[in-house]
Amino acid sequence: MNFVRDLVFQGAQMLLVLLLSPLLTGFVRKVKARLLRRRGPPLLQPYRDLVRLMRKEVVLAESASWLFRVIPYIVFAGTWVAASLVPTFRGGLLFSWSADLIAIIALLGSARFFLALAGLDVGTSFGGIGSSREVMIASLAEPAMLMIVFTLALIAGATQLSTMAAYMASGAEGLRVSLGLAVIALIMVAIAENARIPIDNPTTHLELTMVHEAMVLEYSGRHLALIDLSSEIKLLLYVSLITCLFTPWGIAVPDADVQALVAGVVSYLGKLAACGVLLAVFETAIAKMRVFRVPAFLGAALMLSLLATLLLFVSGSL
Amino acid sequence: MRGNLTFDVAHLLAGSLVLVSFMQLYQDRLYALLNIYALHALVLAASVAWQAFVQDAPHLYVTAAIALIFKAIVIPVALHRIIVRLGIHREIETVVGVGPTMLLGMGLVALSMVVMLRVTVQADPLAREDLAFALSVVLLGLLMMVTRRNAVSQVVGFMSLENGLVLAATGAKGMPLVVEISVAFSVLIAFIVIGIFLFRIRERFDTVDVQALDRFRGERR
Amino acid sequence: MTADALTGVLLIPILAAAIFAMLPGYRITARLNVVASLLTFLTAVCLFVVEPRSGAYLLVDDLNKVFVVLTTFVGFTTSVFSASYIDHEIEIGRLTPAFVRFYHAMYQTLMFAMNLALIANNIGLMWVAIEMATLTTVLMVGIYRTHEALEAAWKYFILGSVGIALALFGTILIYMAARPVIGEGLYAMVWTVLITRAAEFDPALLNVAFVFLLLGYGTKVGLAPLHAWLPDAHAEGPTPISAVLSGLLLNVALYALLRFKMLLALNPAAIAPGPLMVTMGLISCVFAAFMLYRRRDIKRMFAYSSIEHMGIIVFAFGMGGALANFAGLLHMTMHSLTKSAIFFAVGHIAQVKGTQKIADMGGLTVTNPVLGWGLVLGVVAIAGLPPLGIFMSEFLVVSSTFARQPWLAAILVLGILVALGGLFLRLNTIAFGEVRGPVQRSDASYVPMFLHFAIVFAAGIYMPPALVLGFENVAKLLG
Amino acid sequence: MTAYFLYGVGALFALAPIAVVLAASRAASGIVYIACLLITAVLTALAATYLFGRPVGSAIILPLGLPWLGAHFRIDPLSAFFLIVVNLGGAAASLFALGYGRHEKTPQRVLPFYPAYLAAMNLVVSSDDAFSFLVAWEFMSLTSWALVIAHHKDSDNVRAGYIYLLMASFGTLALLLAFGLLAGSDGHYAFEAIRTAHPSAGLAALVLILTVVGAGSKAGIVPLHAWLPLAHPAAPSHVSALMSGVMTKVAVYGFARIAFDLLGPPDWWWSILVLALGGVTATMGVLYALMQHDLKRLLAYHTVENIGIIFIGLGLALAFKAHSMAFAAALALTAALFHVLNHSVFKSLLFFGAGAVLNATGERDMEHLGGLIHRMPQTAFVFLIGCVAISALPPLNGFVSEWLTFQAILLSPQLPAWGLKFLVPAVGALLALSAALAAACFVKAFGMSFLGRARTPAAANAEETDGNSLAAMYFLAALCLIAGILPGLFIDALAPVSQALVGTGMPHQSGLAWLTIVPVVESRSSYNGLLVFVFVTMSGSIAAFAIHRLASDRIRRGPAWDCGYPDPSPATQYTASSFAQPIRRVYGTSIFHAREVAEMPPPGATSPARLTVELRDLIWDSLYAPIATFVGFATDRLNILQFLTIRRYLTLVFAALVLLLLVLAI
Repeated sequence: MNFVRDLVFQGAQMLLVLLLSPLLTGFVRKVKARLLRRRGPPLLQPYRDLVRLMRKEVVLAESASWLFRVIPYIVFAGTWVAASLVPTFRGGLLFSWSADLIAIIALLGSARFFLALAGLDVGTSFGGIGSSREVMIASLAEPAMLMIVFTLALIAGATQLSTMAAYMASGAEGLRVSLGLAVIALIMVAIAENARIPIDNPTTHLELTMVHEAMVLEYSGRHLALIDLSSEIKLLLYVSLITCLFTPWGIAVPDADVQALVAGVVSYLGKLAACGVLLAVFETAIAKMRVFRVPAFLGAALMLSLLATLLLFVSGSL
Repeated sequence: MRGNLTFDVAHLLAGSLVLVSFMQLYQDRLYALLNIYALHALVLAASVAWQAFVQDAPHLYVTAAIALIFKAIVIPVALHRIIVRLGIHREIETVVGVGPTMLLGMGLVALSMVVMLRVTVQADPLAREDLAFALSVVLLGLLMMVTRRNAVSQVVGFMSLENGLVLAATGAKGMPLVVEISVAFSVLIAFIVIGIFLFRIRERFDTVDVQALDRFRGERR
Repeated sequence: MTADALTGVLLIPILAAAIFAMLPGYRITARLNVVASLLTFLTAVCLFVVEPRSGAYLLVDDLNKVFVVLTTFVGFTTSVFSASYIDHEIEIGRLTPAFVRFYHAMYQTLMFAMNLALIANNIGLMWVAIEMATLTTVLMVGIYRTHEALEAAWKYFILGSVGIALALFGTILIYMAARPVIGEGLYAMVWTVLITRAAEFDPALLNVAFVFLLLGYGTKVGLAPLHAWLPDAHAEGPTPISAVLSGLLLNVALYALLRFKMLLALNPAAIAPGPLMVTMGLISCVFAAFMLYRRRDIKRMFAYSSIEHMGIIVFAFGMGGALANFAGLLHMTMHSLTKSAIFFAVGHIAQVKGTQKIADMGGLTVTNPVLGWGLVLGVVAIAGLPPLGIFMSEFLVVSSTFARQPWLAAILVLGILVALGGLFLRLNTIAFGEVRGPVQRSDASYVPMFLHFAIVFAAGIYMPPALVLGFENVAKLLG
Repeated sequence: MTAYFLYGVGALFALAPIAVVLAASRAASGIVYIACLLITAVLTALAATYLFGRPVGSAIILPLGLPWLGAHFRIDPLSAFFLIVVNLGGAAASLFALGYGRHEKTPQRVLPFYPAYLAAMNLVVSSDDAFSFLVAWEFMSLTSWALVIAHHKDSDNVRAGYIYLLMASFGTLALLLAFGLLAGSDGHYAFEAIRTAHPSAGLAALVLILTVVGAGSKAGIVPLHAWLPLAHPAAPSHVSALMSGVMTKVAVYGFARIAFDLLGPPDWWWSILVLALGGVTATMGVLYALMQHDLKRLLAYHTVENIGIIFIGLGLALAFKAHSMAFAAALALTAALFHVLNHSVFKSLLFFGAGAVLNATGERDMEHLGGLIHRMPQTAFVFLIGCVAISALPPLNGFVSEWLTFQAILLSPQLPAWGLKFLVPAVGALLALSAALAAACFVKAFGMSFLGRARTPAAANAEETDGNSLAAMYFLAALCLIAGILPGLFIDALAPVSQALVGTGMPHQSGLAWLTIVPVVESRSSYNGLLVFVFVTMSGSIAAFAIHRLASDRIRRGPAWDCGYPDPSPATQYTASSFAQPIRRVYGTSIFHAREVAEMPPPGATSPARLTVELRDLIWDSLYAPIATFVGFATDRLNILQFLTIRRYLTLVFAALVLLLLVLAI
C-alpha cells in the first residue's frame, strides 16, 4: 500500500518537474523584463515555444551522424531522471536510494558530456567553441559541486538526498559558517551550470560570447525543444536542490496528510518564485564576464567549498 | 759480532741502493741517467753477492752475476746505442720539476719506512730493514716511471723498480725461485728494450707519433 | 688416476702447443685445437669424479675445481668458435697461415698457463703461471700487427709488467711473513701450509703484502683504476682472445686474489680484506658503467662491461658471507659464459660488417636475425635481466647486501642501472633501427654461442642441486 | 588449483618458441592468438571459480629459481582477483589481435613475445616468493620492451623502449632493495617467511617508500610516469591495451601485496604519502592527457590518471587500516580494486578502438582524423561506451568505482589523525577535478576522432574494422555496462580479497532489493546503476516515442547552419588543440608553462598566419633532463680516462698504491 502511494508521489514529482520547469524559466524572463521596464514575453511563452518546435521538422546538417539525433533524448532523459530524484514538495522519494547526490551530479555530467559531443558532431567552428568552453567551465564547476556535497554530507552524515533534506529540516545543525560558505558556493556553481549571467547569457546570439547556445547551434525542431526543455529542467533542479537543502521548511514528510502536502506544494512554489525573482534581479544587476574570467569565478567557488569542508573540522564536533 | 757486521753491510748496501735511486731521480740527461743506472745495478749486484755470502746460498751468486753483467753492462750499453740510433740524446722532459720529485721521493721513503717498521720485531730485523729499503726502491722506480716523459728513462725507472724486487727477494732468506725470477725479469726487460727499438718509441711509451693517437680507432671525440 | 687428471689438464695443452707450433697446415691445427681443448675439458671434469690429491706444487680443492672446469669448458667452446673465426680471417687475408700456427700454439700455451695458475699449490708457481698467461695474451693481442693492435699490446705489456712486479713484491712479502712461522724454503710458499698457519703470521707484513697483491693481480682482474690495458686489449686482439680474456683470464687473476683474501681473513690482526675489495669493486662497477656511454667500438664496449662485472664480483666476494660468496661465484660463472658468448656474437658481427665501429652497424636483427637476436639475448643477460643467470646472482648480491650495508648496495644498484642504460643505448643502434653497414650472410657456427646462452638461461631458472652444493661448499671455504 | 595455473602459464611459455618457429608462416598469427585466447579464457574461468567459490590457499613449490628456496606459487584471493584482470585482458586482447594482428608487417617480432608476456604477468601475481616475483616482474618488463620496439624502424619507438626499460629496471631494483630489507641478510625470501618477520617501524617505512617507487614506477605514478606515455602507444595496439590495462594493474598488485600483506600493520603516515601521490597523479595525468593530440598517447596519460585514482583508494585503505577501521578500509580497498578491474576493461576497449582507427587510417594523430563515426559506426559506438565509462559517468562502471572511492573519502573525518583529516578532502577535490577533466578529455578524444568531418583523405576513406576486433570490443563494452549496472556482484566477489588484506569485507550486496549497492547503511548512501539505467532508457524512449507519435518525426537534410557562414573545408573545424585551448589557458600556463605564439603576417604579405603552442613538461625538465645531463657530463668527464698516455695510467696505479700504503700507515 505504502509502495503504491510512494510510487504515485514519485510519478507526481516527475510530472511536476517536467511541467513546472518551463514556467520557472518563463517567470524569470518575465521578471527580468519587468525589471528592465519591458513588458516581456507572456509567462507561458516557453510552453508555446516547446510545442511549436516539436511540431516543426528537423533540419539536420549533412555531416551530422546518428549520435547527433540520439543525444537530445539522452540529455533530456538524464536531466529529467536527475531532477525527479531531488525532493521538491515532499521528502522520502521512492527511488531516492537509487542515486544519491553524487550520482545526481554525475547524471547531469553525463548529459553535459553528450551535449558537448553534439557540439562537435557537425564539424563547425561554433560548435567547437561551445563545447570546449563548456567542458572548461564544467571542469571547475564539478569539483566545486562535489566539495559542496562533501561539506553537506559531512554535516548530514549522508549523501542520500532524502536523508540530507530530512536532517536539514530537523534543524539539528543550526547555523554554521560552513553552511554559509556552502550555500554561496552552490549558488555560484548553479549559475555556471545553468549558463546564466555572468557566466553565460541564455539569450545571447552574439557568436563570440556564446557557450551553451553555441553548442546547440545546429539543433532545430524537436531536438532543440528537448534540449531547451532539459535546460529548463536543470534550472528547476538546481533551485529545488538549493531550497531543499538550505530552506527545507515546509517539505512534507513521507507519511504526511493532505494538509501537509498542500502546504508543501505551496511552500515549494513560493520558494521557486522567490528564487526566480532573486535570479532575475541578480542577472539584471550584473554584466556578463569574459570567458577567461570564468575560471577565477569558479575557482572562488571551489575554494569556498573547500574552505567550508575544512572549517567543519575546526568549528564542529566532527 | 758477525751478526752485527752482516747487518751493517747489508744495511749499507741497501741504503746505497736507495741513495742511487735518488741520484737517478736527480738526473736530467739521458747518458748520465744510464750511467747512474749502471751504478744502481752494481750496488744491487754487491748487495746480492753479500746476501749469497751471508746466507750461504750459492745460487744467489747467479743472480748477482746477472745483475752485474746484464743490468750493469749489457742493458746500459744497448740503451746507449738506441739513443744514438734514434737520435734522442737530449734533456729529459720531466713532468714535475726535479725538486718536487725529490720531495715526493722523500715522502715515499718515509712512507715505506712507516709501513715496514710496523712489522713486529720478531721478524728477522735484516729482512725488515731490507724490505723497507726494497719498498723504497720500488716506489722510487715507479715514481721515476710516472714523472718522466722519455721512454728510455721510463725503462730505467722500471728496471730500478725491478732491482728493488730482486733486493727484496734476495733478502728473504731461503726463498725459492729467486734466480728464476731474476732471469724472467731480465727477459722481460729485454723485451721492453727490444720493443722500444722495434716500435721506434722515441718520446713516450705510448705511441710513435701523436697523430696516430688521434686516429685511434674512432674513439676520439 | 687423480694425478693423471691433474697432469692431464696441464700436459694436454702444453703438448698440443708444441705440436701446433710444428704443424704446417692451419686447417688441421684448428680442428686439433678443438680436439685438444675438448680433451682438456673432459680431463678437468674427471677431477670431479676422483678425489684429488694435493702435493707441494699442485692442489685440487673445491674452489679451484670450479674454476678449472669453467676455464677448460670456455676454452673448448672458444676453440670451436675460433675455428670458424680464423677461417674467415684467413679468407679475407687479415691473418697469414704462419700467424695462425703461432696463434694456435699460443692458444694452448695460454690454456696451460691458466690451468697451471689455477691448480698451483705454490704461490710462486701461481705467480709465474699468471705472468705467463699475461705475456701469452700480449703476444696474441698484437697478432694483427696493425698499428692499433701493437699499441694495445704495448700498453698491455707495460701495464702488465708493472702489475707483475707489484704482485711479485706481494708474493715475496707473503713469504717473508710465513718464514718465521713455517721456516725457510719451499713450504713457506705452499698454499695448503700457509692457510693452516695464517693466524700466526705477522699482520703488518700481511697487510702490505695484500696491498701489493690487490694492485698487482687487480691489474689483471681489470679493477679500476688499474684497468687501462683491458679495453684496448679486448678491442684490438682477435675476438676469440677477447672472449678468453674476459671469460677466463680475469677469473684466473680473481682466483689468485681470492686465495690471498682467504689467507688474510684468517689472521684476525690483519686488516680486513673485504672493505678494500668492496671499495675497488664499487669504483670499478660505477666507473665502467659510465664509460659504456661514449663507446664507439663494440668490442671495447663489452670490455668495459667486463670491468663492471668484475667490479660486482669483487664487491660480492669483498662483502663475504655465505650468500654473497655464493652470489659472487655464480656471478663469475655466469659472466664468463655470457661474456664469452657475447664476444662470439660480436666476432661474427664484426666479420659480417667488416668493422667494429658501432656507428657502421645497424638493424642487425633485420639483416642477420640469428646474430642480431643472439646479441640482444647476450646484452639482456649481461645487463642482468631475467630469466638469465646473472639476474639471480645480482639479486643475491644486492638483496643480501642491502640489509647489511644499505648505502653500498644502493651505489651498486646505481652502477648496474647506469650500465644497463649504456648497454642498451648501443644495442639499440646495433640491433634495431635502420640497417647500416654491409649486408651479408654469416655462415659461422652459432653452436658455442647458443650453448653458452642455454646454460646461462637454464641456470637462471633451475640450478642442479649438485652444482648448488658445490658452490655452497666453495662459498663456505671463502668465508 | 595453483597447479592448473602453472600448466596454463607453462602452455603460454611453450607458445613462445612455437611462435618463433612458426613466425614465417601465414597461419602463425592465427594459431598463436587463438591458443592465447583459449588459455587465458580458461585461466579467467579458473580464477573466477576460485574467487566466487570457497577460497582456500594452495601453495606449490617447484624446484626452480633460487636453489635453496625453490619457486613458490600460491593463489590467494588477491592474486585470484588479479589473475582475472590479467587473463580477462589477455583474452580480450588475443581476440582483438586475431583480427588486428593480421595487419602486422613483422609478426615475428610480436608473436613470440606476446604469449611470454601474458605468462609473465600471470606469474607475477601467482608467485609467492621474492625471487620468483622479481623474475616474473622483470621478465614482464623485458617481454613488453620487446613488444614496444616491435616497430623498431621508427626511432621514436626505440627511444620509448629504451626509456621504458631503464625505468622498469629502476623500479625492479627498487623492489629488489625492498625485498632485500624484508628478507634480511640471511635471505628469507619466501613470502611466508616475510609475513612472519615483523620489521621495525623505520625499516618498514623504508620498504614502503621503496615499494612506492618500485611499483609506482611500473604503474606510472607521477613523477615516475615519464616512460609510460612513450612506451604504451609505441607497442602494437593490443599490446598497448595489455600494457595500459593490465600491466599497470600488475604493478598495483605488487604494491598491494607488499603494503597490505607482507609489511604487516601500516603506520598512518604511509597513507599520506600514497594519498598525496595518488591525488597528484590523477590530476597531472589527466592534464597531460588534455594536452595530447596523439590518440594512443592520450589514452596512455589517462592510464596515469586512473592509476592515481586507484592509489587514492589504496591510500585511504591504508589510512583506515592503520586506525583499525576495518569496514572503512574494506570499502576503500574494494573501491580501488573495483577500479582496477574497471580500468582494465575500458582502457583495453579504448586502446582496441584506437588500434582499429590506426589500422583503418594509419593515423594516431587526432588532428588528422574526424568523421569516423560515419565510416566506422560500430567502432565509434563501442569507443563511445569506453569514453563514457572512463569519464566516470553513470550508468557505466567507471562511475561506480569512483563513487565508492568518494564514499570512502566521506568516511575520512572519522580518522583521528589531523593530517589526514585535512589531506583527504583536498585529495577528494583533486579526484573530482580529475573526473571532470577526464570527461572533458574524452569529449575531445571522441569528438575529434569520430565526430565532425574527416580532416584527411585517410580518415575519409576508412573502413570498418574486422569482426574479431569488433567482437572483442563489444565484449568489453558489455562488461562495462554489466559492471556498471550490477556492481553488487563484483563487490561481493571482492569481499574475500579485502577480508584477506584488511580483515573484513564490505557488507554483502547481492541480497539487497533491486540490486542496489549500499557501502555503509542505506540511509547514508546508496546507488543503483540498474535503476538509473532503466530510468534513463525508459524516459528517453518514452520521450522519443511520444514526440515522434504526437508531434513530428520529419527530417530534412541540409547544409550546416553555423550562424550562416558554413565553410565546406574541414580545416575550419575545431581542432584538438583548439578544443583544449580554454583548459590549457586555465591550467596549463602554470603547470606546463604553456605559451601561445601568434605569428601575424604584415598586411599584404601572403604568408599564412600561424599560432604555435609551446608546452614544457616541467617534470621531465626538472627530474629527467638533469639526470640525462648529469650522465652525459659524467661520461664526458670520465671518458678522458680512455685517452690517457701509458704514463698517466701508470700514475693512476702509482696513486692507488701510495694511497693504499698511506691507509696502512695511518
